[in-house]
Amino acid sequence: MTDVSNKIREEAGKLLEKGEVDVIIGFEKGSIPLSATPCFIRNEADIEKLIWNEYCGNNLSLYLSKARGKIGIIAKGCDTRAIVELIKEKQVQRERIVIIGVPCEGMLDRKRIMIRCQSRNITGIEDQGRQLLITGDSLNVAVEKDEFFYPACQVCANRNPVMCDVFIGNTIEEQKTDEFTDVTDFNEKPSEERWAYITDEIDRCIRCYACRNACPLCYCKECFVDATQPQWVGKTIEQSDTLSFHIMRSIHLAGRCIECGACERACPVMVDIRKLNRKMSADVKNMFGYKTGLDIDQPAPLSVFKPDDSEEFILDI
Amino acid sequence: MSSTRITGAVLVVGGGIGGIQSSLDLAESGFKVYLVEKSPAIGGTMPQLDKTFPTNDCSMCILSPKLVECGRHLNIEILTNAELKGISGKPGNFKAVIEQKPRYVAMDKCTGCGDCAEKCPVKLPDLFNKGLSQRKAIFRLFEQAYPPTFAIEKEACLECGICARHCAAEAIDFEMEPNTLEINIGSIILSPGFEEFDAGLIANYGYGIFKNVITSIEFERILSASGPYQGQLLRPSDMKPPQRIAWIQCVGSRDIHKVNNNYCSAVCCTYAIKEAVVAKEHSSTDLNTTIFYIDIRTYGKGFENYYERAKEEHGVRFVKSEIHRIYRDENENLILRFSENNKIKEEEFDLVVLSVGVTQSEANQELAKTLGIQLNQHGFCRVEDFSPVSTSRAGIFTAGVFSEPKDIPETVMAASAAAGEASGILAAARHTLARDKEYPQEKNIIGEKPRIGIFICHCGINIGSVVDISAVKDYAATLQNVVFVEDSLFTCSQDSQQKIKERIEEHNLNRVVVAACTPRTHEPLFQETLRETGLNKYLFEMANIRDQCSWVHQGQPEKATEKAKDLIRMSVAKAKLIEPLFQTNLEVNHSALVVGGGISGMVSALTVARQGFKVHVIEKSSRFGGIANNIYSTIEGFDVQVYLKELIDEVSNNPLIHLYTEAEILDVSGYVGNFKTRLVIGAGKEEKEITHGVVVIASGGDIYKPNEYLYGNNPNVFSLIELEGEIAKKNNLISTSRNIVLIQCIGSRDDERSYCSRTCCSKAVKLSLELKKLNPDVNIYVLYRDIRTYGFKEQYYLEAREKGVLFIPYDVSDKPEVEAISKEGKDFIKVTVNDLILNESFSIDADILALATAIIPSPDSKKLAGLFKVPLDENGFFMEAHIKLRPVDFPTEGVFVCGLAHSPKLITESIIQAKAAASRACIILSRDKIESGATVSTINKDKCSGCGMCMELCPFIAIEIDGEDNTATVNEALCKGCGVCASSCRCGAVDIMGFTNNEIYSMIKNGAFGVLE
Amino acid sequence: MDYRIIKKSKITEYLNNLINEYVIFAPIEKDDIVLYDRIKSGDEVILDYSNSVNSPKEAVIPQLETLISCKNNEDITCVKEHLDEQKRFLLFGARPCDARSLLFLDKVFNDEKCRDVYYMNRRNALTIISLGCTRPQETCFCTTTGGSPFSSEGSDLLFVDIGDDYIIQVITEKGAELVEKLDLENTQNDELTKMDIVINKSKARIEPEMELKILKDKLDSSFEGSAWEILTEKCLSCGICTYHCPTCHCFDMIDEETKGKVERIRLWDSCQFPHFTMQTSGFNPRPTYKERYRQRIMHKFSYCFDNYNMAGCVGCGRCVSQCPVNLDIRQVLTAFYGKHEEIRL
Amino acid sequence: MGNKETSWEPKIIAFLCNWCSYAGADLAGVGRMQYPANVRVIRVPCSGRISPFFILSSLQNGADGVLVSGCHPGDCHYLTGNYSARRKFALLKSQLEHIGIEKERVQFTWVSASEGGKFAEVINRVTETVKALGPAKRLVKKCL
Repeated sequence: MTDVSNKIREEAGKLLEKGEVDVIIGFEKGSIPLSATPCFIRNEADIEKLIWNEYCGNNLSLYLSKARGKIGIIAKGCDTRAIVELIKEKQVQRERIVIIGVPCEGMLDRKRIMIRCQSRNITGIEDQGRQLLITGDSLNVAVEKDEFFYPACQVCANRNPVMCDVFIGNTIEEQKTDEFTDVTDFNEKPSEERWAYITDEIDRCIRCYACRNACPLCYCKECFVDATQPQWVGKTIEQSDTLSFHIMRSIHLAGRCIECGACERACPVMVDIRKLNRKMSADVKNMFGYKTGLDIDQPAPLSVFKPDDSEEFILDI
Repeated sequence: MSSTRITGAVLVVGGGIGGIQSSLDLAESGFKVYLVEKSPAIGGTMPQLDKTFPTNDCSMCILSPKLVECGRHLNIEILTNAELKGISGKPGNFKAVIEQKPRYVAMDKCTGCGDCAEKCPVKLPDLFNKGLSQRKAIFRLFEQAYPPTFAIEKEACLECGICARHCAAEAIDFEMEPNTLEINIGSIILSPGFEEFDAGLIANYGYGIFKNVITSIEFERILSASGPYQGQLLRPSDMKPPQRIAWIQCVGSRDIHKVNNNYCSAVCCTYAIKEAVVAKEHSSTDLNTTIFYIDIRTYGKGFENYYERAKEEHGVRFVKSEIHRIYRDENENLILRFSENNKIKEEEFDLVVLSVGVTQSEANQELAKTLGIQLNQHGFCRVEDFSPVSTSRAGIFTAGVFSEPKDIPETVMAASAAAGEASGILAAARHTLARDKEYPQEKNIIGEKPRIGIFICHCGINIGSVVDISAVKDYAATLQNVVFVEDSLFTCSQDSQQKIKERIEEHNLNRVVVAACTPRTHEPLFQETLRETGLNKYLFEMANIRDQCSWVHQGQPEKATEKAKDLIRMSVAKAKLIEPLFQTNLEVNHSALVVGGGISGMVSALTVARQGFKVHVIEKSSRFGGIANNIYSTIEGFDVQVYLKELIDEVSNNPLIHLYTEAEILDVSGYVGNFKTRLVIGAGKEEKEITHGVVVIASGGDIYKPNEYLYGNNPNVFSLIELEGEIAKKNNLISTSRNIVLIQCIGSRDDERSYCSRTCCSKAVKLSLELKKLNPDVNIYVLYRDIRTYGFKEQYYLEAREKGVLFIPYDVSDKPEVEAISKEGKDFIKVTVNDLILNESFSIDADILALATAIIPSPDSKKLAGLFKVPLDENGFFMEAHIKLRPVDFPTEGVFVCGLAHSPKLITESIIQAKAAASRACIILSRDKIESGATVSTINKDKCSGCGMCMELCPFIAIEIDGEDNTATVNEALCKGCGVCASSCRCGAVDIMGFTNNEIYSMIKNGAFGVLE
Repeated sequence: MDYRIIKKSKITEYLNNLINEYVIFAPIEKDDIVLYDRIKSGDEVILDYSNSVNSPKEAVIPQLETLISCKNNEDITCVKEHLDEQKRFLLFGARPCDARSLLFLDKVFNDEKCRDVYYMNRRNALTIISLGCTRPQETCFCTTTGGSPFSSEGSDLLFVDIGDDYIIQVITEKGAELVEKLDLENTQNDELTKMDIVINKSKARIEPEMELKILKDKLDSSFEGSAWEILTEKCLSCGICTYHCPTCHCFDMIDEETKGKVERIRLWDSCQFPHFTMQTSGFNPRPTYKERYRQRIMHKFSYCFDNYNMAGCVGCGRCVSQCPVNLDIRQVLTAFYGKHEEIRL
Repeated sequence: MGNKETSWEPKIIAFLCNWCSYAGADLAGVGRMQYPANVRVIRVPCSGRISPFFILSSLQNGADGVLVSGCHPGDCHYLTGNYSARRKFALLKSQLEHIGIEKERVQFTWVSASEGGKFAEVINRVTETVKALGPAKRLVKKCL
């Protein structure tokens, strides 16, 4: 990790020095244990702030459409997939960004580790490779990393950047986890059970919109949920409204969601938002043979059609 | 010629698709049109068809908007039940006498409700359904007929008066008299259509005696959802679903033995395939469908694929065998005897469909006599190869099947071409007789609180007898913003319209809701009324409480009443939100750009120039003429080179035509009415910018260069087109040859190019005849898969066989093989072929081998498609907007296509299409301004994030992403208002005027719950 | 002060005794996370927790509340109270910071000039039992904002964990009433000593980071500074910090029509949302993240002093621990306070 | 209430494209084909105009069923509107089913201008299945 951090600093420094970019978007150390936080480096003097570790979960591509000037961005596999989609959707100009790609073996889920630590004060973290030894206030636990990678990371099939200008580290082996068995398993449950699960999750939602705002592909100037003419979805936290928001968001992300899991990471009440998005990803793959964020030249599945697309769902009389 | 001496009106005879197309084209380009139709409604044959090949489009669905458009056109006067009885005068100034039989139903009163027919006691065979069902003496030809009014068949009518008593609109008038009209016109277009061959003439088939032997058109009616059996596949004898259906091809066509018809009817092969495929779709079991044929002639665009799919995917069986007689058993099943794989077989079928050909009726021949125009030997209107829509009498043109058997798109093309020819001679009188209606100044109601008036129609007893109108009225009055509610017996009647106008004034209404029948037929009428009061016509909304309520819930009056209330509440909810909409006017540049200087391009250019517009023709090579430079005669014997020279001279000397050779397009910008094209011209690469209003793409095609059959490696192997050149050059080799072999379908109908190149069979026949003429002793072998000499070209095939040309069928899986050999110091090409009929292999030592090489898309097509934003089909030819009804248009307005760029075709066909494309283009050029639609897409730039989804999905390429602020912009001139953009915009930035999200949302909110809850 | 003692093992039983009389809000564990919620039984409650994800403000200002309703042409009904009027409210197990937050909310909703009846109905019926913090978290900064881990401000009763028992400090009349009702034992001296040790140990762990009055001055003078832009660059403009903040109380009012019935609904809103200040004309005085985040800080640490003479923050640390991008309010404040390195453009 | 239960009639919102399905519905009327009175039709230019919002909103606002009908593939008046709509519909239907909305509540079909009989049959079938499901409970907005 230190190697990677150093290499990032080196490359970022070069880019800034040569004036190839105006800003580097990367991570710096977080203010609380088990965290890293996005940072924007404009001066070479600040380069040392840049770090790389297993808490760099945020999808930084989110900041691309907002930031001005030429941008250097530290990007994981999922982040680069988001960049591919953003370029395709004309939100980011390829020539305006320099992608510093970093392979990623998964990011650790701070919230779940904190739960494991009963949210106690942490005074020491010892990284033992596969394990974290965490000590603190009446606290002494060993955390198996494998169990605490984010759910999205556990099924990630693009741990290496799909597109980059500078590659840092070594290519790592990809996981063979692209089968959507989670979706299939869920679909096999009876409808009542699915409804119960989804509503149980959704009922926790407080509509803080962190999921939307953390999503790199949710860049609309005005989200449908904020619109009033018409107000398709009510603003209340009544189940119907909340659920409609999440359904529509998943529909809007269909064929665009790059499965980074930013939505779920941002959610303060840990709603299983990906349950909806994964379904769309599975459908888009199965119905239209499309996987997001891999190829700038491949048209989005909902912007094209084939005359012989599946008609299975059409009522046939 | 001064314009006062030319009459700016055209008479179109025949209200089929051809007549409709001619009428619309002419009326749209500023001429008055009289459309004379002998039956009570326009539509012709298309309404009788179930589906259309090769896309299986619903025939009625695609026709119906044209019927309405034609019916409502201010400058088209439809004369039904009418016949042309005589003409006098000369081109530009004819006088026509028309006899109109009475309808006995007043068209201005009849509302089309159908009460009369329900009560009429007289039943007679419904000829529209070919007698497979019955109708009444007072009738409407078919449900979607235009005019939608009823008519009485006087011969069958008892004059009992029951209908008159039940007609609440008092439209029935037994006293009506025949009417003779005299009209002044400048030109005439004849598209009287055809008559199906009378299958009864072939006694061996038992048609008319065997109940289960039917004609193809009868079968169409059986398949049709609105047909006699409501679309159920049943056979007439026992009304049971057939399991085995046979089609017999060439009934009345290609037959000089049983009947004297030596032409091919051109459409029957493909329609039989269509019927077999559709029948299979209709059948719940695995239907056995067998087509007995001589040659399968699927030569049209997309047809060969269709044929292959029918065989491979749908399992339609094809048997190459003539059927001489049909036998019937006691169960009314039918037994056919035929040969398959060289064995004589007998097979039983439940139903036999006779693929009847097209012929010309006595009436049509009579018409020709009346007008003094010549017919050809087949009884069809005589036309010549290079003037294929002109009759023998100047000023009279023809379209459709009157001149040769044709399918729908060919008919439509010919119709547009004929319209173009008529416009050409009447150009000086354009806009002299066509009218524009004047309306009062529109009131500005923006910002006003909605004041909604509701008019509820009883439609005689059609609505009132089911829906409790007074309850609905009371309810409607309670709705917010409703200031006035009134009911009337017929809201659509003349006096009701007057009343609506008065109410609008009295109550200062600024929105009108009519609860009556369907907006599809009546919205324009009410909108017109609104306009006459100075209200914007879009401040109107309709609740369909008849077609979709009272008529379909007759036994449930309470529920129907409840539904009517809901529908009105929904309409009012929308009406509250609707705003006036405006059309934008765009200036039109009155010149055309023609891409391609072959025959198609030059004919297009001339047609445009004859109508008085400037044309720029760009040709990439240094010479005009295109592929035709290598063609010497047509199969009919007309000299192509002479024609070509005349054409080039005419084009070169026309002051309105500007020619550019060695020209290449750099880029194209703009849209319909206002294109800008940058070129580099000539060897000097001079840059030039052309502004133009329309584009005709006539970029031609190319000839396939085979890698097979020693082509290019042996001096005695030619393509057909090269052979034609050698004949013209009088090459010694030709006159000294003893054996000449022609192999058909080289590079066509194979895995790489699945289409048929259409022209090669005719060319092979033509060349064979020429070779035989040069040397009657030469042996000519034509190795073929199907001989596709469709239409009148069939007679030359017959002639070639009579002259001893040997036609040897081969199977595509067992292609002929060739080998260069030397015998006795002479070089030969040894051709070995397995004759499919004799099932034996033999070899020919040929002096000359000629290959019927495919016609392939021009290599420039792809670039042009990108420049003009128009699509190519899977084979690389340009893809028209609609394969049936818009054969020269593109989805992108203002761009047209013709000739080989569109698909392989003969010169005559290219000429028709070129004239058609030019004629369609002139509709735009004839206007000073283009009115864009009002119900178009609109972008809220504040919300748009410029992702481009709408742009990618727009079928009309009407949306672009503005580079500067990365937001979408709609070109209203191109937008058709489908709404694909609006439904796909995640940001909610796109909306469709007249169908806004807000309007639909409020309808949903008001429709999702009921009054009684 | 009156002190009582209660065995930890008895808590469930006591709560169950109260459940018919009170609507009880308490920390419970739901799908792994700790939330304040209405309980149905005493055994749902967990007391060994650091702090809940949400704040207990929902007991007095529910996220969604119908104010008035009417149907078709009927008269308007004023819906003042949704819960059974017989019942009283009990907030059990709140942290002292959260208890203190209610004093702040009172200033907003119990203003003489404009008293919110919906709020007051609940507030008057509410008894607060808080639970002192023996183990403050690294995100806690209550001492900076004027509180402490064992502050009794705002509580009716304060529980202090001394091992197997809780010492109960009886703070108010309401508290005393409840203590009487439960008939709790008095404390021994050694138990009180134990309590003092616990309290002091805990207090030592959170040192105040700055002087709020000085902070206010510094903030007031930096309103236009470019620092805001830099500090908020990573902000997502989501509503987590405000929705889970115990003192954030902004709301929106909307009229909802469902099947012909119209309701006026009050629901939480967040100053972080772009539409919060969007005007009908389309003009938005706080168009970007910068202005919105600045508003949040200025409101809590400057305007609240002007209006209520107290900070609009109790230092619970929820916004720190839950922020998806780790935008730490403490770092922002210290940046302005001047302790941090200069903010660089 | 009990009395109402037995006489309960579902409310179905139907979105019909102007050129085919709306015309098909009219044709069913011309042919006096009888079908249940549960459907409230909203006319749209093309099935391509139908946003997933329309469907979701219908369910939220209390429709017990939603029917969407357009031109048969290939027949679209706007050339390709129904093709692009088809992909959207496939995903929406699949998602609704996934989260546990009864799949029969939202139906998609193609009805041409000449298929009056099919339109009537579609309405019969949809009304019947929705009736069998009972009143919609999931996703319906409740009065607070």
